[in-house]
Amino acid sequence: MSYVAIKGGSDAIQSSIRFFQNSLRQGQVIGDEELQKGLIFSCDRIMGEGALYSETLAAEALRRTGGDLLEAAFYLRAHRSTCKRIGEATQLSGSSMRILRRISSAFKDIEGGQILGPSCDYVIRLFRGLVEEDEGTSLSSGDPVGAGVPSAVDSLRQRDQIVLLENKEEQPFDVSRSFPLPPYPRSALMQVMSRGETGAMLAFAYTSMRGYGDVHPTIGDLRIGYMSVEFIHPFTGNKVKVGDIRVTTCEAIGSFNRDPRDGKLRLATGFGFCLGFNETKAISMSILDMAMHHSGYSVGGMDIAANPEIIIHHVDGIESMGFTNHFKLPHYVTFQADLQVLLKAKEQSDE
Amino acid sequence: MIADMDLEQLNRNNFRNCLEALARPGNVYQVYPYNHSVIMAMASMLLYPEVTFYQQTEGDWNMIKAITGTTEREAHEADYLFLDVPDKNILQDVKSGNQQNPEFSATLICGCQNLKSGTSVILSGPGVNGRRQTTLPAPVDFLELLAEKNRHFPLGVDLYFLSREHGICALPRTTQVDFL
Amino acid sequence: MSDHGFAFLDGDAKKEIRRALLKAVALPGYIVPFASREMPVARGWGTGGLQITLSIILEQDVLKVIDQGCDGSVNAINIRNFITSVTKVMTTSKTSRASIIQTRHRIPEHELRENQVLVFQVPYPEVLTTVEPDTAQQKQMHADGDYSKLWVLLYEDTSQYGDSRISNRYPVQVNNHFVMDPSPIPKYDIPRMDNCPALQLFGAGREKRMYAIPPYTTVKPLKFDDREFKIEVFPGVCCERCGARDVFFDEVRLGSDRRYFCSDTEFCDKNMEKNDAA
Amino acid sequence: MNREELNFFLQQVDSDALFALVQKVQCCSEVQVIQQSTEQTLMLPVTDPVTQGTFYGGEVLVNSAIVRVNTVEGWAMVLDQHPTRALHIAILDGAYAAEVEKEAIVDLAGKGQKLHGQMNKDVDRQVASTRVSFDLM
Repeated sequence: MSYVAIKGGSDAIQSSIRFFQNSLRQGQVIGDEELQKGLIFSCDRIMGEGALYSETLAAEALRRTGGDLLEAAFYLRAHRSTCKRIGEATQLSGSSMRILRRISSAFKDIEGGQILGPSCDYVIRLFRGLVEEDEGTSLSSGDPVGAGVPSAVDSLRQRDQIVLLENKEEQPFDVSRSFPLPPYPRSALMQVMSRGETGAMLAFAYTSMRGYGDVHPTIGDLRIGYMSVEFIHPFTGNKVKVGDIRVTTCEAIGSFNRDPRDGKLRLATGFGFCLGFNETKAISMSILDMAMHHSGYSVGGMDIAANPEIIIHHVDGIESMGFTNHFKLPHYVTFQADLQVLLKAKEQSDE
Repeated sequence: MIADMDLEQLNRNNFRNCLEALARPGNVYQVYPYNHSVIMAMASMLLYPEVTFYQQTEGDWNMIKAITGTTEREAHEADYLFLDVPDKNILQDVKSGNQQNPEFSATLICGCQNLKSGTSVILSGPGVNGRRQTTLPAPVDFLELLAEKNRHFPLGVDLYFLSREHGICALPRTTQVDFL
Repeated sequence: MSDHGFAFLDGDAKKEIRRALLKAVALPGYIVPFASREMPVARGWGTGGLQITLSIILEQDVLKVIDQGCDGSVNAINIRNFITSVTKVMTTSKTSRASIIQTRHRIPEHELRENQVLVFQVPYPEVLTTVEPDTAQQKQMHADGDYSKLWVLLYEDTSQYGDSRISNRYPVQVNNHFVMDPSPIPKYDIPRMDNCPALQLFGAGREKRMYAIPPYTTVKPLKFDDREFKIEVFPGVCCERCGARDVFFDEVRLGSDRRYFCSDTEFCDKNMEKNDAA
Repeated sequence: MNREELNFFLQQVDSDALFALVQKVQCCSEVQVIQQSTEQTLMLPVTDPVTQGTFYGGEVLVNSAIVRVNTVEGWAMVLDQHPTRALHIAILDGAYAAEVEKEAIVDLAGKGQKLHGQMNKDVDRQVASTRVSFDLM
């Protein structure tokens, strides 16, 4: 009897996988280039949440999953486990970004300028045309932007108006090698969030914006662009550029509070970073960072977003998706036990 | 005068005047009639499927129901009440909201001959620059009952007077009415 | 041009918004829930203001749209373009010429007059949100006139910092009754709401709420009797462009260099014209 | 062009041109593969402006290879999954150091540099066109 069940199951599984793959067959002809360039934001979400930058694998994952972004990110996460980690690239910093888009909501004009870049912010979301487009608008030329534009928050920093939190870590924590215990190191939280699922981060950040917590952020500096990945040439000992990757960074500015260092009043800031172009995620991360690392300003309130315990365990999409879907696994045994308890209780209480 | 306008155009023009009237109690604005009736025009502008109404007036109410999809109700349940004359008995019955949801209250649209004669009053409150002397086309006892209904702000009813000469003037619940 | 009707929204959507608007005017400062529709711009980008404007606008209106006091800001341009594309109404940057002014975060410097409507875009309609996030509780507190949590916040800030830390969205009491959120305008603009000849309407699309201040209505900031309500001041600052003083300024920082310009760009332009004429 | 620039600019040229030059190098010198092209990841440390500390923002997939050209080691690391390209660039890196076909290598990398520059220029022009100009002065 049990033999039959296993065999039946394994046939069914094979057929199910084949059925799944067959149903995505039309997608297999979509080329890498089309996916990487035409579905850039899908690829970027996959790479960001998969915590692995590879456009080739992102495209392949999209094809294999029929565009299920979390499932695709899962492929990238899993692939990481098969690769040797050769080391660290040289430090990436926001100011070294070659900018495609850079805006600040804090100041009207800023050093380096407000650069709208490629953005859907001002698209009127209608299938039918509404706003008449200017005919033949040629691209006006302006001063090139390039790299080395300081963050718009730096001018506040120079005036000593920003809280600089103490850096308590000599080495950044790496959650992919060991998971931290509370109190969670800041770098671990930042790493978990930069790998976090966009929707989860957005939802938690939104609770804080909407009243469960009190972060009312101003976007100090939001930018998308390219950063150079560099490594040390093993035979010359000099820096070598490996390639350019797309990234998003966001610095949010919050309310002011007493700086623990000297008791002076300064503004709080939060930082967001993610692989690929994903402004929603970078903004959400900067808000969560601010909520967790600067004590609340409100009277009362239930600060979900300010609780590192909540954030560190609940923003990873690969984990939450996996667990949510695990409920599809057989729970015959546990449910049978539940029923037994119910029957017993009924006997007692329904007398 | 707007001639031959489509219904939505009629509604938006009438709404704007209605909004102005409510925002500036005592001021008279114009309403463009629908099917020769200003009451019908107000009904067409105000009613839609999610609200209810009561009426005690002449007019093709079946047509209004057909074009707006609105349900007719008893006076004490209705959101909008259309009356030929200010009627104290009906005013007595209408809902005036509750403390949490003061907007769950009735709005009365009362017909009248004109807006120039009637009870002399002084208006004050939001929308009135200081105090304003005017006349209201309703008897004193009606206005006294209205004041009673509006005594416990934010509870209360809002009211429009509509004249046969196509004039509209409003008394939101915030308006203080003193008799001369 | 589109095949959408005048002002984009369908007739019943407008009627629903108009119902809420009339209630809002009759209940100054009270936030009226309404069935906020999806607009083709994102939530949080002015969809509440947009729905109000589209529900009141007429062909003969003259529209002005500003963001942070500026007619030329990208968001203002985008919203203005959308409204004109669905209504074909005339637009202006001149405050005095506009019949409807949709705004985000500022009240124009030029004094408003009767027969003007100021439409505010509102992110947080509920003034109690910072102290009580639960909607049912908030409603009860408004019903009871219980603003004690706001007073506690004000008291704590005052005792610690000498004044409230609320920089914008400063709570105001309307018509001596409801306390409301004036939208994220600076404190500078708060006294200008009081007894204003124009009708002020507030729309929060994402939160599905709207509210209003009728003309000539008292609007007072929440404050202790023995404390002065302090608006933003810019001592010694004048606009680098038009020379104006004692208005609300935009600060522009380029490196360590700080410059100030009128936040209301039309007001600034008008001053320039005056300067030229003189 | 110095040796460190080869790695990036040679990634910009097409694989046929790269292969042709590699064959040329193999004709006249001894090429030995020390480490086949392998898939590896690099951690990406990111500067945290809030603390001036560092955190990891993810990893990047690279392919790297080590070769010996005559007696000189060559190495390359390319972005993403391109094993052959990594091997070829490693050979050219070694050849450059071993003074084999140096001129042709520099020439090819120069082409890559030009291609990359052209691409950047197009993008930069579009970016510059989205700068918001404030009529302030």
